[in-house]
Amino acid sequence: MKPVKRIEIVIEEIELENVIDELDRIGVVGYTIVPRAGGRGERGVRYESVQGLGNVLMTIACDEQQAARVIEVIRPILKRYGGVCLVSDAMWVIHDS
Amino acid sequence: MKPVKRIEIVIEEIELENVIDELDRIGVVGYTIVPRAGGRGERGVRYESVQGLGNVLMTIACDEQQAARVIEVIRPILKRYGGVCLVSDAMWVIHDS
Amino acid sequence: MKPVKRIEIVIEEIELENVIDELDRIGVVGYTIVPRAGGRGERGVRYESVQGLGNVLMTIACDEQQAARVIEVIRPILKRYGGVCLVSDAMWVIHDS
Amino acid sequence: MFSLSSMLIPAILFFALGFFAQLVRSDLKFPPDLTKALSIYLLVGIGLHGGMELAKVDPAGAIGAVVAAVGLGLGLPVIAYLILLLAVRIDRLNAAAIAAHYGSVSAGTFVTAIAFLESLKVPYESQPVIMLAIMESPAIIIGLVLANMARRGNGNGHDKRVSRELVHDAFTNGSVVLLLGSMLIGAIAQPAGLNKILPFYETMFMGVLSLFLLDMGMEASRRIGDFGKVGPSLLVFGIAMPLLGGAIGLAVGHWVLGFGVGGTLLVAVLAASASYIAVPPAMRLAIPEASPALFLTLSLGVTFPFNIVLGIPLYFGAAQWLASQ
Amino acid sequence: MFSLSSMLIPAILFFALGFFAQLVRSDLKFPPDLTKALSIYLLVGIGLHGGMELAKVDPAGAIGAVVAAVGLGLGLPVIAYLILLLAVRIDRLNAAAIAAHYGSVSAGTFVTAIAFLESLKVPYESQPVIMLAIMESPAIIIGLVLANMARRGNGNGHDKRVSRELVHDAFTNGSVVLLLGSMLIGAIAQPAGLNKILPFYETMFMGVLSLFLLDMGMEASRRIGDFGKVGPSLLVFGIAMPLLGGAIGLAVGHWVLGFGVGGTLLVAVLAASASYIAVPPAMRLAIPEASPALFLTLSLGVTFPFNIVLGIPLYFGAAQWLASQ
Amino acid sequence: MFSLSSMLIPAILFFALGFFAQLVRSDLKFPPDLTKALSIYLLVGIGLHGGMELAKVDPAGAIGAVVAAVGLGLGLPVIAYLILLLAVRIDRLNAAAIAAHYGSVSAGTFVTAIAFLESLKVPYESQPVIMLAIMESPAIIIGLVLANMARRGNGNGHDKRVSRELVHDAFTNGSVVLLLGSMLIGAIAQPAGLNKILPFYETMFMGVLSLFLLDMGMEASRRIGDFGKVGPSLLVFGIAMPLLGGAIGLAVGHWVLGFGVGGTLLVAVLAASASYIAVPPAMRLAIPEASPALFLTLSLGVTFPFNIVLGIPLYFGAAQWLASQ
Ligand SMILES: Nc1ncnc2c1ncn2[C@@H]1O[C@H](COP(=O)(O)O)[C@@H](O)[C@H]1O
Ligand SMILES: Nc1ncnc2c1ncn2[C@@H]1O[C@H](COP(=O)(O)O)[C@@H](O)[C@H]1O
Ligand SMILES: Nc1ncnc2c1ncn2[C@@H]1O[C@H](COP(=O)(O)O)[C@@H](O)[C@H]1O
Ligand code: NA
Ligand code: NA
Ligand code: NA
Repeated sequence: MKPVKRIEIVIEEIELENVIDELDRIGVVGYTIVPRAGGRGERGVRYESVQGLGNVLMTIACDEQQAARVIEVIRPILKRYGGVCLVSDAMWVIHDS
Repeated sequence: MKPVKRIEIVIEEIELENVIDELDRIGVVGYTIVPRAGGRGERGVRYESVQGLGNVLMTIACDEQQAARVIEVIRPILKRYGGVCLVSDAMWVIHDS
Repeated sequence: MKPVKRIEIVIEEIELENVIDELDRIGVVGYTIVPRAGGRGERGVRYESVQGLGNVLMTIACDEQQAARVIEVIRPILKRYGGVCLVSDAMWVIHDS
Repeated sequence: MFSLSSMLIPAILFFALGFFAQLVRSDLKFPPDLTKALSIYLLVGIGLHGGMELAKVDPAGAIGAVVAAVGLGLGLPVIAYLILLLAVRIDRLNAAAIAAHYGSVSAGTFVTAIAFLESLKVPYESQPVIMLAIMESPAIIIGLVLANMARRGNGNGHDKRVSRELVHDAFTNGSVVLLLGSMLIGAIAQPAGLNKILPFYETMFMGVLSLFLLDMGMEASRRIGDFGKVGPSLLVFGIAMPLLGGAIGLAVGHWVLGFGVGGTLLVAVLAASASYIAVPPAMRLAIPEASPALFLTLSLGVTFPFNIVLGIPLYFGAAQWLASQ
Repeated sequence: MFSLSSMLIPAILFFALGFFAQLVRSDLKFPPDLTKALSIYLLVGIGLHGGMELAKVDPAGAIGAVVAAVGLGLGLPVIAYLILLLAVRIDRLNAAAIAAHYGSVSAGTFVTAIAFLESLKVPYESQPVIMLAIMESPAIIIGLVLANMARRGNGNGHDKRVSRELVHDAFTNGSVVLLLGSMLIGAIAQPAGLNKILPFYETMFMGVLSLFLLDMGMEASRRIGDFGKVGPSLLVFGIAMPLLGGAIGLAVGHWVLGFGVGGTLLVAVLAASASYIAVPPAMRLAIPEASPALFLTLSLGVTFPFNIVLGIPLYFGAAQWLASQ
Repeated sequence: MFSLSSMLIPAILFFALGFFAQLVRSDLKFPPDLTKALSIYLLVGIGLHGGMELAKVDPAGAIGAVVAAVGLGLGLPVIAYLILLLAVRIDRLNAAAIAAHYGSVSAGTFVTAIAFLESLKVPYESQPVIMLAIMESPAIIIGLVLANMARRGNGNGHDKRVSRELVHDAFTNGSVVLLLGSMLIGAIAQPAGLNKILPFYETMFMGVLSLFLLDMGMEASRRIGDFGKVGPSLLVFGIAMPLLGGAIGLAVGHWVLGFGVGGTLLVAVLAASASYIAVPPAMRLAIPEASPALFLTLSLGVTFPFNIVLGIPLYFGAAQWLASQ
């Protein structure tokens, strides 16, 4: 097991492509996506509907350095479009050890 | 970044409206919902099916005081209908700082 | 509230049955499943599509001893098929106390 | 004439296929949203058809059916409750939850009975569709009342709120709104417009039903795993109760409402069938102490397949016999 | 002849049913994937039908319609923007976002107008379908331009990237691709093959539309909760703008394009309707400062139901009056 | 007579539209559940139709087809495996996984071939449908056997369990159950009942297929991004293998089974097509060392579009030539 940062991001569906491009740019490979999430925040209710303006939940496990870079590229997107980013500690069960 | 409590609740779909009403009552605005979840617990398997008795996953990020109030209103619902509520620590990436 | 381990596993849909069998074997009752997740890792992009090769997100709350056993049975599956397993600390809001 | 071959209608065969697929643990699975889509379609289709037929009928003739539906909806759960308490001897709260399911109806069973009648070219009255729409609601209320009686003394703060919510749900749940709404549309829409939508709702109907029953066969089969939890006496109840309900329905259809063989069969099916769509979530909210494994296994895993495969031909034979007296 | 009974077409009645279901807080809910599936079907159906009709027509005759569509798509949002700034007095960014919605079109409204015409057996020209496909795009570009003008000075690093993305989206979004693609298929596919797929796309069409409108009725009704945020002057805009757009469309259809009553109604509906599928995500990306609660409530909660229930018959009456002059 | 215009059948055009939509990166996307729903419908439709046709035929006549299907299902993956090892020179585990895909079949390609024949009004035998159902299974078993041979020595504890699971899956996977089950229903259900469901399963069939192929066009196009990982020699294999398989299928259809042009084309398509529904998850379970990017890109991104657009007309031309000898 290896200590990692667990980054959890809630963004609008339409920004997902953009976020993945940013992750590519800073060399973050792994992420998990849960599509079709709803929610409520400062900008009101977001529910999955015809408009494709629902939420997507993204989870990224990475080391502390990468986490800092992820936060750096996510922050302006959050600022522009809203959403949430939580960072916590976790242990990653490595396959081989 | 700001330290927050990350509350994660698994409840049945049919109780969701009820829980949101309670959150409104205690002034908690933000939450994220992942619908159509399954699971198993003391009350057996819950799977998404015609009966609308599947699970919903709710995540709330809030400060410690609010967390205490959320737990207080959630507890009787969990007691009555089952489900799970986990609380952990996280850092919230604030948009502007 | 009671301190527990929060285990979060990302596996392919087709391995879910297998994992649940293993949990049964070691006596772990409770879990929550979010179906239809996507993601990317060492083995490339996994997206939900006709092939049923999408991801499933499983969350298990349990005590430390059980967690050790869960990790033990999960590790060979992760090794064989890929996926991620993160372990973190959380407080479980017990219904009655 | 009725013969074994009348069981070889596609509706029943597709149900059997789904049941079999799940039994051999095939990975076949309908997306849950498809199930919901098929249900919506079927309810609108039944409603539209019923509304068009009813528009042709003397409205006074429907009043009897309405009264009979309310009567069955209130009476059947009370009968079921007493049997469960006195004969099966389970606790009051589980008894109340299960009883409510048997007071309500299964639209899937109802439509299969229609497919059965049509394959035999037996005509049927139009009033049972109203009864279908009406019988969803009273059983929920009765379930709530029975539960509150059972619970009296050990009061719970939530109850008032839940009660209000449930009475609301009883009258506004999706099935009721779709059925009544599309009956109304079938009755009042201008015929030129209706004719444009009928190819979708009528010509396709039996095909969509076959797909729906394929899925429900899998759902029913999935419940077999819980037979152990349910226990033998409740399993017997799951077959005895539709037989009793069917008999009451036959009597009401034949003598009280004066229907022919077709209409009498449909009333029998309404009385014999148990809800697995509207009532389960309502009872889960109303009586959280009751076990979904019990009420779902009984309504979906026992009574539903029993009615589809054996009940319908049986009630039909009985309705023929009554008519021939 | 037009009379009140022409409002009793199933399309409108199902819309009303959905609206009502949500109003009484029924738990009826369409799975979001069903909504998407229905939209895809309807767009392909419109496109195929339009393509087949267009193949029969002199291609030169379509050029006028194309030009008119581009003109409306560019002109209407500018008019809406000016009204929003000068009369309603909201901020520039929200004004730009809302204006873009009114320059674009609602395929659901368009198809309901066709259902309306068919129930009255009024013939209609085939060119408006191309206009429907074309009018999706220009409004998005105009919205972007207006927003960039409004924002000039307080530049934002993302803008270039977002602009490129949006121009791309404007021409490749799902609705445009489906409409144009299936129009092309309808025009060039061999007739024997087309005849095999028409039972699905034509015979079922009005039935599927009724289901779609049932769902959209619920979506529209769900927006009522945000009327407070929108405020009275914007709500008035949500009704005044389709009236103005409808009048412009009537003029363009009747005088510029020389269409009959049917075609004129369809052009009026194109001009009067506001997008709630392609434009909202585009404007959310382009103008994150604008509030979705405003533009969605206006297009989906006000203008859409207004057009379905009152606008279509009104524009139709006006088109008849114009034709009779 | 065959001409280029026979490629302008809607099935192929819709496939091309989907391919194009994804190529220009349109945001058009089918909900995954819609794809599943369309697959279920198509499999039941093929099965029912096949079962009804087969019921008319001498059952002995089907035995040859069954034997041929098993032979192709066992032989083709071995041929593919040898080519992959000796000519393409990839590792044994990836070779086994890919080979299994080519032993199995693509129902989508099969149905497109039927649409092709029907648009040309060419009749076809009913036995190939049984072959379609049968050929899903043996290839999975062969894939497993090849992998176990490749892996011999570096044994893995899970293997036995996985093997048992896979043999089970090979015979109970959704496609097999749906096809065989609905063939049986088509064969034994009473005709009056079947006639009620045919408007749904037959009249709609080609329309639903067009929607399915629109979606599969997008799926295929999405795989282009992985062409780089696949590399040129495997890409060549993705076209050479269907040509070889098609030739074998033509020979089997024409000489062994004595089919006419239509039936021979269908056997060729069975042999030429590669599975992208049942086999991928089975191979993922069986051979986790193999890369899904390879087998999915080949079957879905190369062979499937090749067959749809070029293969079918080519095999058809060859079948005509054989028949004219
Ligand atoms: N406090 C919170 N806890 C959990 N999720 C939140 C919270 N605040 C916002 N969200 C999620 O982030 C989305 C956008 O938030 P906002 O930009 O604040 O409107 C919401 O739709 C929620 O899904
Ligand atoms: N130990 C656990 N870990 C994760 N989820 C659980 C656990 N126990 C229960 N759940 C979830 O909570 C739901 C209700 O649990 P219960 O009330 O114990 O039947 C289950 O369906 C699961 O989704
Ligand atoms: N660093 C990561 N963070 C979050 N999820 C990951 C990560 N790496 C892999 N995953 C998830 O695990 C799945 C399988 O990963 P892999 O076996 O590395 O291809 C991926 O499809 C992702 O959903
Ligand atoms: Na009943
Ligand atoms: Na407009
Ligand atoms: Na093959």
